[in-house]
Amino acid sequence: MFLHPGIIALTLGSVIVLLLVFFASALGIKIIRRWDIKSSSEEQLMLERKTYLVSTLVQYALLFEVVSIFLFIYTAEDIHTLLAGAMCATGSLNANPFGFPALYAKIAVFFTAASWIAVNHLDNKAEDYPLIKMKYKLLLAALVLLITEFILQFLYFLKIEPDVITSCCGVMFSEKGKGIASSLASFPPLPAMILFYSLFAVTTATGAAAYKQQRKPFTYLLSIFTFMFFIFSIAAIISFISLYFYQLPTHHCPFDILQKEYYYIGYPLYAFLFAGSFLGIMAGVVERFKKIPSMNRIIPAAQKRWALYSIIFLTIFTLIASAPIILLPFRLY
Amino acid sequence: MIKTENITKDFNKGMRDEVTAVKDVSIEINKGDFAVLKGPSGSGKTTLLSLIGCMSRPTSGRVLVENRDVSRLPERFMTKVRRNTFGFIFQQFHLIKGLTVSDNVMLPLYPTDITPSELRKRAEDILNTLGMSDRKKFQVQKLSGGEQQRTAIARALINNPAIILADEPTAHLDTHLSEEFLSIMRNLQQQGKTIVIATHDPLVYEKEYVNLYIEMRDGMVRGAGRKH
Amino acid sequence: MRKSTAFFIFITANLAVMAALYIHSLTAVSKHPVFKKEIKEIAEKLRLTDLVLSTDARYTRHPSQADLFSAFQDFPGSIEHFPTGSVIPPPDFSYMRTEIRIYGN
Amino acid sequence: MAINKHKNILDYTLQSLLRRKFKNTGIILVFTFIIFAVSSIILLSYSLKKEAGMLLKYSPEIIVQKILAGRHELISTKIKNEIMGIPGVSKVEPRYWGYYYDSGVRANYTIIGIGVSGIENNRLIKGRMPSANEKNAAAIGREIADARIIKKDIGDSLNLQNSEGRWMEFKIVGIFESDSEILTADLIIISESAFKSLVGMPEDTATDLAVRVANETEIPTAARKIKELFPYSRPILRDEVIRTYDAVFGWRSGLILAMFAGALAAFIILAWDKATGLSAEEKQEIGILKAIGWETSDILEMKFWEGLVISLTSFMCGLILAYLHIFLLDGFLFAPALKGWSVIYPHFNLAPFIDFYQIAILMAITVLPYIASTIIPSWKASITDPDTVMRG
Repeated sequence: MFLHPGIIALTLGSVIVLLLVFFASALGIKIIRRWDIKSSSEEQLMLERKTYLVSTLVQYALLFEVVSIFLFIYTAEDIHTLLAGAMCATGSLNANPFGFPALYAKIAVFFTAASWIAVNHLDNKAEDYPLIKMKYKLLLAALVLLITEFILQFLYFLKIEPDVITSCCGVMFSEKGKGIASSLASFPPLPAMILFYSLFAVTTATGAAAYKQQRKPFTYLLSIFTFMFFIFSIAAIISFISLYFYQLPTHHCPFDILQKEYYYIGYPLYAFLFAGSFLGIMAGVVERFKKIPSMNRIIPAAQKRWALYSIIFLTIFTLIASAPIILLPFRLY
Repeated sequence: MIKTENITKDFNKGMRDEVTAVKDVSIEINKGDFAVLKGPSGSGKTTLLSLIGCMSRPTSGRVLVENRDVSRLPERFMTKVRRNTFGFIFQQFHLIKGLTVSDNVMLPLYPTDITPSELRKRAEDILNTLGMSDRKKFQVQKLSGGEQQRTAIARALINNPAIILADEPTAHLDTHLSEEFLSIMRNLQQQGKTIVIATHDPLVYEKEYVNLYIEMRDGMVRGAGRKH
Repeated sequence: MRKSTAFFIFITANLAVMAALYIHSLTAVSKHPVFKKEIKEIAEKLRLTDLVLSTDARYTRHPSQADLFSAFQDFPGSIEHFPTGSVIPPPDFSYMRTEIRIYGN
Repeated sequence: MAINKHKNILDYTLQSLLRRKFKNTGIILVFTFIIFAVSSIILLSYSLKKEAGMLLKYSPEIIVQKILAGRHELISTKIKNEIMGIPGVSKVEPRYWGYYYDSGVRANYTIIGIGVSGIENNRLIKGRMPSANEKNAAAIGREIADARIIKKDIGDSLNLQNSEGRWMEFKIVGIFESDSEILTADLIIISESAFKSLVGMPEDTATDLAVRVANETEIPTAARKIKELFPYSRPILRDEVIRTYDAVFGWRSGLILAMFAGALAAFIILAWDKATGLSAEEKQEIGILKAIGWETSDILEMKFWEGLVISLTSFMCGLILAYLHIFLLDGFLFAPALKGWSVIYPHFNLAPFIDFYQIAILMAITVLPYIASTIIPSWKASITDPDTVMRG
């Protein structure tokens, strides 16, 4: 591993977050074992107060995770000059088998921490804290993910060897290559476009339905469709959206749009996609908590809000993604 | 209005220095009452006051505020009840030094979503009725004892509480100021507020408008009586 | 004025200064000699491979050309004494065993 | 969104920070200094790295050195044709260069012998380059011109001692302008033949060979071919040159950062101590707030604002100062450590390359540890029992 400022920053940040969440989880285990809302003992009072600490810790950890995903990609971007054959982040992440898994783990941690905060937010509104035990089990799951992420990231930086020639986006996302990335890249743009926009239409329609009526089929459908939309959007970015941003018929890299040359357009693009998908998915996930008596008014209100923000964010995402298709001169057909 | 059912409060439970501050207390205070908790120091008055005022939770028993059981509420919600229902006046005034009178008065409502202009207006109105309007830009540590107390009263009134709780309010005041304090309280009672004062000052509990006496000793209620 | 407003103004002012510096950086970078075609010509025609950062020793004047893999720069027993030597990194051996390993595909 | 609530709490936080002016200004000053120092290092090394990358893009694709017993040796120019035969190679040119120690000013110069230079009318050269046949003309770097006791100018002469001890006189025909100093500060350019006779270089040899390869992707293959044909050779790729510089500055800034980590750690301990060691007065204040209707999360929010105000103020001030220091005042405090020490000391204006990545890194290594260190103490303060003020 080398003393690169970005690597120092990421490793230091991860260690700090890991320590914080580790501490929070230790408190969480105690809460899972000893929590009794009906008790008025001093111990219960202390546990109650510890929940504040845990939620603060997790909130800070999430904040760092958001920054860390982008910092990680950017660091990969920055070290490509040190690696033979790497032309951008893809190449750097390909430099050893830990690069991409580390990125996926980061995304998983982000979603887990965000859903923890969403559940916590709901739980804090009900006077009997009905979700508390479930919440702290989720925290333990987040800890496991976080440890995985830390190890993968650490191994990735540790095992980077400058003399190993890596394959870059030109190879990985080429239409002739093998593997998932290449098959996505070689997916013909026109059907992909039709699929993408129709999926967007269906998702926003169910979103609007869930906004109007927070009932079972709608919220569940919203969940399923936003999830599908999320996966398919990533595929669409590789398949055709990137082509329009780069104005090149063969450049499929999903990371280059984060660069200065493309006015950092990738950041808002991914931010809206992640936020919109997350809220849409959560709207369905919390459906099952409706059964809890103290939650039956809180959940629909939250679902309504989330469904609304989900459609708004996903619409903004789609607008950003469509802008170059409409506005720029480049044409695939 | 406020009802306690067999409430007990232990401190340091299970440890060697375990203390039972309040034991098996059942009282009832009605709307519009001018109640006095009397008893020597160490009799559990202050603890009872903090239990009634949702500052702490009883070890056992129930506290009902406006027919709502608050004794098992998590802190987050207790605070809400406390902020909406009670105004507190402390023995030591407990004003924050370095802040002006009006800042001190506005403090309880900072964490609510109130606009500063509205908050300022409310504070000025209250300070006006207490005859403190010319002091509002003063820093509190520069005020006299009586003025500090009136600032503390104003602070207790800022959230327009239904119940005012005061802990030994006259302990640091001379007779004249004590009378003045009581007349302010009497006024508030006449406006429909409920007043609860913990004290062992005869000047307070001998007032004719006090209609509920609760006498405490060793954490237990020794006697309670209602006039009128 | 509310203190929070004052604080936001302070932060905005700072951000404005930072934005101004950013603009300064953009213009200064674009005007910088590094982007002039003449300096490119010098680098290209004189076939230069290193920057003049410190001229105290061969391996600090031309780090990319120096035989950093040899144990002693000048003669066996010479003790490292150039201050720059302490901040020049260990050698890059990459060219010595260039094997092609590709992960991913 | 309860915007007023948050602004109210921020108002109170600022008030309470102002009431402890002395202590809080002290913390902000120390933190600002640390951020200033760390940012200066990062900005400086990033900018140098970028400049190196920009400039060295134009250096030859491959340099072929001869290695003898592990040391750099003169290479035979006879192998030129064989290298030309390698597919992809478009040109092979010998380079003649070396060092000259000037005992007068105790400095090392870099001497380059050139054939037909191909540089015409370059605005960065005052005067001209020596032509291929001129025996006694030289173009010199600005710092050499300035290093002599009597400042050299065009038309002056420069005396160099050759390998046999005889003095050779060169007429200065060109001086590099200061804008090019990062490449040319210590250069003496003379003609190829003058170089050979000055250093006494045998016929048919050169310092090394510059190999041009037109197609980017064929560079590694060509280099491997050269290594196969001439096992004693050491081909240096242009990518490697650039990577060397990346690593040099990455390593140096990392090293200095590691040194500053100590200062940062000390500060974090200070922050922790400040946050845990609440004064009795502050503790009572929090008790009062809780008694009059503030909730635990409100106190936490207040503490969050406190951390944000301190770290954001310090961060922005530190960053702005660092920018001014590095790019407008030429980094006078730290440049020696990053640029190196020497007699010939290039003066050049850095190109102020900055981007958001640098700022994000800076935040991650300064603000993040600070905030993290205050979470637990803040929470400890926030759970003060509201009725302590009654019992107190």
